[in-house]
Amino acid sequence: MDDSIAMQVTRYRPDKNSQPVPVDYEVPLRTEWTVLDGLNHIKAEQDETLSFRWSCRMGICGSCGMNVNGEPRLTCATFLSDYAPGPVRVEPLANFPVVKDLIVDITDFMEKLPRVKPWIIRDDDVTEIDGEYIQTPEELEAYQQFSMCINCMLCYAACPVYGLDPDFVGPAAIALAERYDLDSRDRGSRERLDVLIEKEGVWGCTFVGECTSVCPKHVDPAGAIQRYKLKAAQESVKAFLLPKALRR
Amino acid sequence: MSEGATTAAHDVLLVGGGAAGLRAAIAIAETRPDLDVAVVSKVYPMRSHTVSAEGGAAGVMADDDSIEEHIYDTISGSDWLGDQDAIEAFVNEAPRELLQLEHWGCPWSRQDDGRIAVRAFGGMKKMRTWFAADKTGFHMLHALFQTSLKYRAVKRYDESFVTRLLVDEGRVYGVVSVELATGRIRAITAKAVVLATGGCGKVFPFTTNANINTGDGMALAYRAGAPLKDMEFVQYHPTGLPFTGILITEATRAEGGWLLNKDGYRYLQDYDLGTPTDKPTLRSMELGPRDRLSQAFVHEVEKGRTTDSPWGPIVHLDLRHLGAKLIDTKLPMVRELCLQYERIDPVTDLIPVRPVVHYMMGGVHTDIDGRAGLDGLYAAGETACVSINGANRLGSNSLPECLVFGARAGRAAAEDAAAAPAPPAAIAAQVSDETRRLEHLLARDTPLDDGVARIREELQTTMEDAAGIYRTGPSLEKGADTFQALRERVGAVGVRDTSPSFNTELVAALELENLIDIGECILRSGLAREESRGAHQRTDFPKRDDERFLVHHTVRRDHDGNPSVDRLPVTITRWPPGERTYGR
Amino acid sequence: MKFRVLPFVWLTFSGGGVVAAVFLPVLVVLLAFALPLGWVDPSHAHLEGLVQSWFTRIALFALIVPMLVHAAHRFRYTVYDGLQVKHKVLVALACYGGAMVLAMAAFLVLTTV
Amino acid sequence: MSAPVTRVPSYQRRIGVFWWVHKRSYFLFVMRELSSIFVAWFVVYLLMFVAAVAGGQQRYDEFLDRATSPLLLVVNAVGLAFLVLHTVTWFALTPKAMVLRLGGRRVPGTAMLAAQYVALAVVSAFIYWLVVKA
Repeated sequence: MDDSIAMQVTRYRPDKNSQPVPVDYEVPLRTEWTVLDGLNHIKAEQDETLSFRWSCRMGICGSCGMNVNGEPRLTCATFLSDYAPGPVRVEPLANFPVVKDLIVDITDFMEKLPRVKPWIIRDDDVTEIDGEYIQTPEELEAYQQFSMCINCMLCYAACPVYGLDPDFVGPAAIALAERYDLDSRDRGSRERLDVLIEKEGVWGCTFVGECTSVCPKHVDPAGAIQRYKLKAAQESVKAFLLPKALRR
Repeated sequence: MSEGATTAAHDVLLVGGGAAGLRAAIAIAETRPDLDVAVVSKVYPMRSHTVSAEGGAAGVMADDDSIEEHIYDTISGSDWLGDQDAIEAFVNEAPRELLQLEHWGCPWSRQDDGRIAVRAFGGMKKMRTWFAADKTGFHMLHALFQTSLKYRAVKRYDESFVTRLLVDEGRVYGVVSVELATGRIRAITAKAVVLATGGCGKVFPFTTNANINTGDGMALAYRAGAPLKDMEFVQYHPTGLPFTGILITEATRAEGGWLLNKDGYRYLQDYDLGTPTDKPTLRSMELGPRDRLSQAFVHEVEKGRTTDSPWGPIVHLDLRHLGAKLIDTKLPMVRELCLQYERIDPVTDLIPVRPVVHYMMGGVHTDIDGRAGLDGLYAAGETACVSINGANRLGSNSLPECLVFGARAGRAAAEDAAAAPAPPAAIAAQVSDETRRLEHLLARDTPLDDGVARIREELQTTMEDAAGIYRTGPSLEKGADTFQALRERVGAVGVRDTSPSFNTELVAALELENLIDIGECILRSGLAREESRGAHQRTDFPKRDDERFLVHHTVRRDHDGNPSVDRLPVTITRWPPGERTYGR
Repeated sequence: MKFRVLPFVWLTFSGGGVVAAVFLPVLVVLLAFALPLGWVDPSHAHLEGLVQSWFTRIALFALIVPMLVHAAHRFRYTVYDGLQVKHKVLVALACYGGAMVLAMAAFLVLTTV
Repeated sequence: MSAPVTRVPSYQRRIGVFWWVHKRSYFLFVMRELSSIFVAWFVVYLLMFVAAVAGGQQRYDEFLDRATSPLLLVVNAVGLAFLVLHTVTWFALTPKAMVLRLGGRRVPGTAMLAAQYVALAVVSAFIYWLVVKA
């Protein structure tokens, strides 16, 4: 193995560049080093001004997502040695506006998330808690995979529909809606369906399926979106065919 | 960032968006919907370090368990330095908080009949640790964050870094913050401020803590004149992955994992922690407390019974006998992390581990309702020291601590805010001072041969050498001397990145100021405690000394800017100090 | 429950997708290759009998309409995303309008043969 | 909870018209979507066939004649390839889009996939029998 590897990092400094430009660096290549370690090495030893987000470096906080050789990845869980002999191309996550260097603006997602009501909705109003809601391991398993989303935004970066139509609610938010729908403690699926049945809800999705393939936590947003379409269709047909009294 | 500061005003301001901060926000939104609440966090709330907690959250639930036993375990775990009134309140309220979280959607692992499952944990006499597989913190944080979205009245300032508390005549009136994306300096006034910024693991080189854990809240309070408490007590977690420091949860041992030295020998039996059994025994061997296990590791190194690795000596954690099925259902993340970062599979391979800085028992001195040393100032979570953890925290007590004391601080802050005076004119001057200071930092040229990253690295190594698992008077003195030199360099360092937008170098420079203050407090408190208790082990004073040191140390900044250490009595109600025994 | 037309369009699109996946390949192999190239040789009379049957005609119509909706719906999004044509209303009108014209043509052909 | 809205100055990247040629999965996706053109074409072709058959022996023979022209053969061959792509991808996506439960148990994706191919075989055999044998 070579003892160093080239990293081509896309940089954008709003006070200096009119558009993002690639800059080449050379970093030590060590088996245990991730792309994030490479970036930290650049920041510590070569250029302090390089900006990127990171925190937990164990693949759970969701802040270090970037496009590595064109693929959205968590850089703390992507090893430099997998790209030897290089170069490794590191760019900000696709489909989001770039604030600086490798940092993108995810305000749009933060505004969309509350719209799908990702919290437990009940019809009973419990004020005094005297015990847990019973939930069997099977009922837990039904939504567990959808509860693994770390909001890392890789799925948005992989989704061409979101890139082309920023109104689209998008994969992670819809997967989280599905997470609560599938939760046996929740009664809010109708409310969420009312949001997602709108045209910027699930209908923009053309099932590219890339959101699911890039998800580092094996959540299946593509599946969730398709199931929502089916649910919306079933409910619509029911509403259309059945008299009011028989619905639900 | 030259247009000067913009201003916003709220009733209660929460600094930090992890478990404690969000729990406080929801508590206020629920109990006082008339109040205007805001959360300011330097990362998006779901990135907060709560997300990394793995093993679980303790709360008395099982029929064979009792409040009394959880209290006793916590007190003896703290080596009798925890305040017993606080511990009682904590243990009493933890189950309700955990149930509340269940009602908010936290996917707790379940028994076959659908009731909450509990697991064993280190230093706990009964199985009382609630868990969501081994991603408990992640699930708790996301449940709290998503639930918080329901309360539209709660404002958020995401990715805003708080640089200073606004204080006039002993009362806190808000903060000055930098909005990272734009570099805009913003004064946010509030009638009460709750600090919930988490721990300070980044004071050390090798830590399970995230990059963001730079002791910001502690440093803010300290610089504003509030005392910190129990700062000499830094917890090493016995099982971190070498190189990365990634945490391998204590739940691995609770589920039956063994710690082996290079001879494949369960060495803990040599350190008064009981005798090995095939199935895990509560409060024994691998289920002993973290301080004792980390100390045993150091002795194994001294005896030459550890394995060498490129990152220093290691021992092995053996899960192979647990089988793939148990590992996949109860410890899936451990397997994931090992496969990813060590390229080994715990189902068939031994996991290399070593102790790693994990948790700060000390923090902003508060009372049982989170009141810190200044009017209108509150703290909760790892930032705070109530103290329930004393000289050593038991695993799975920290998550419920965030909930119990987050809610308490939130409610108390809300009451306070309802009656608090409006901010005085004097704070405007502080805002312009702070704005000038930040602008000066940006404009200052950094010495060519120095920089934030270099100083931080030296600071961290100094801390490791001076105040590791074992300390001595001379090691602490030497560290404190080195800090004098480091402080001068911190004062001279500037930033090369001059752009206002997302200036991570500026943030790192400001964090470095926090690290140096906190590091110094740790060293000074450690020097003052001439005994060994819990996580504070002095080889020059190897015994616990209740005569002289059954007290908290508070550390406050004196008029010359130096830390001055004082004593504060420990609250002892019903449980007189006794011997800490495990495995017998 | 809000009434929205999109769920119905999507349902038809999906039905059409199934039909196109299950029924169309064999029809194409037969009508575009096997018959013209003489791999099989059913008599004209047999085929005439087949298409004259009301069963066949109704079945064909029931298969064709969802397939047209399927094609129109899919093509519409391909034009939006693949070609980035931003005149959304125009594209939708052209696609679904085209499908409707073809459906009417199908109706004419199937009722007059 | 709501974040105070502050629009951040940022650089908006543009997506080129040929975004889908740079990545295999995107390219396959666009090809899959373009199968819609050939589905429409084969519907037209099917109608022409029906009209020709109904128009008598002579029009039917003319139809077959035209169908053997190289151009039409090529178009139909390409079309069939796209159609096969449609069938394969459609079947593959069905288990992902639908959760079928039988007796409280989730039907595994492979079973659903297999069932679809069985359906394809049965339908194909039936239509072959209808056109050629019956």
